[in-house]
Amino acid sequence: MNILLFGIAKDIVGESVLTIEGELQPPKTVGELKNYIVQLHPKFGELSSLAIAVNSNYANDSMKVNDGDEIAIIPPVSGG
Amino acid sequence: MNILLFGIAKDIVGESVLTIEGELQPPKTVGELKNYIVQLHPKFGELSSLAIAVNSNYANDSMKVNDGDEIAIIPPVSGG
Amino acid sequence: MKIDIQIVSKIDTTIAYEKLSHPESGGVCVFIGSVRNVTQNEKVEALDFEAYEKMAIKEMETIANDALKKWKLNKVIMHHVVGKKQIEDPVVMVGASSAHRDACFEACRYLIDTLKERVPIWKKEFFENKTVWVSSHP
Amino acid sequence: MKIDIQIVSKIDTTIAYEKLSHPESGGVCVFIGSVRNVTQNEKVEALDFEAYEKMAIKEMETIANDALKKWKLNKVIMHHVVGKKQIEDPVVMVGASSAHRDACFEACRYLIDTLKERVPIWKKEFFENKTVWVSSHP
Repeated sequence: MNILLFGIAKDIVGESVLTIEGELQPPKTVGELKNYIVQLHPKFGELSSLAIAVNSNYANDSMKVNDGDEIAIIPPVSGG
Repeated sequence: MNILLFGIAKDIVGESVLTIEGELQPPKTVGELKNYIVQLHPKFGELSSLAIAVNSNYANDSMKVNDGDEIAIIPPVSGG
Repeated sequence: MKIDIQIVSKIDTTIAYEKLSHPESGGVCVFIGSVRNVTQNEKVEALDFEAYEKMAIKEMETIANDALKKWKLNKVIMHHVVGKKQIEDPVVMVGASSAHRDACFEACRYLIDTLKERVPIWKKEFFENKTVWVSSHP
Repeated sequence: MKIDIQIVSKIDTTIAYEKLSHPESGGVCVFIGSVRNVTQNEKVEALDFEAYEKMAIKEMETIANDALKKWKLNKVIMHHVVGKKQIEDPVVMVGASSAHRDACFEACRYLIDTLKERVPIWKKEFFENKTVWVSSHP
């Protein structure tokens, strides 16, 4: 599972893509994915907000994530 | 005394300047001038509003008008 | 100059940002009024604008200065046309720039609303079979 | 097309009226956001914008379509930059046109407010001795 990273998320991870592989229990929902990410990189827990996009739509925590989905971490937006 | 005319005021009078001369009692205030104008051209009484500018400022009815003043009839404005 | 006031025969909408941009401004709001093809269900063919220019400039200066007192603005523009205008032609352009967007939005709305109330400019509508001085009669 | 959405490396403010003008519109309202030289009393040297472009376009389309449902609009534009921008550079341009001015003012304000809330674009501020991703931390 590849996760696209933008803005401060890219700085926190140090890459522009975060790859999750070989896990015994890979995250199956957006909520599980958020927990996984915060455990891996605690600095995500310090952000004002943390959203996940699935197939370029904002996704709520109960949404399932599948291998073929385009997944992205959306740190607090600041356009305009 | 010459009075500048704009918009519908010009159409009502049929000129772009209204000249008042040779009156026994020429209007001495803006209020008197308005009465004079409406008596001369009753169509001014049918407008939504009738304002007078003295030296290119809106003038209230009690303001004196003098011979050297630049006086204009301001029918309802509709810019923009 | 903080304030740019003009009566023109043709409005140049392309210069709005250049006129309003400022190093201390994070926001610019511009309103452009234009000739639309219908009014109160009647087809409009053109508009003709006449101004008492000296007084119109003075009134616009008063409005712009009042806006500078009401809001923290870095730049204000008010441009109005005179002459005959066709459908889609711009006829008025007002705008303001400020550090934050609340001020420029509110000021821009104030500029156009107050211009329409006070500035001695008159608009004649051309319909197929008649012409009308707008707002003249109740 | 009623809606014009773009992510660009440079915003062309001169085309706003051309994009928004419409024969049934009497009013056009445009908001342009720009780089200002100070934020929270610190001198800003530049901004750098990054976008999740595919999703940003989709979100802007949703916002523009919501505006079309809320108000009677003839045209809507939403342009946003990516890349490094200097003081006074425009970074976002949104606008709407409508028969009467209430609708275009309200819609324009909605477009920029909602863009700032939802559209996945991130702004890094360059100060003399540090860089900051805006709004990241409480």
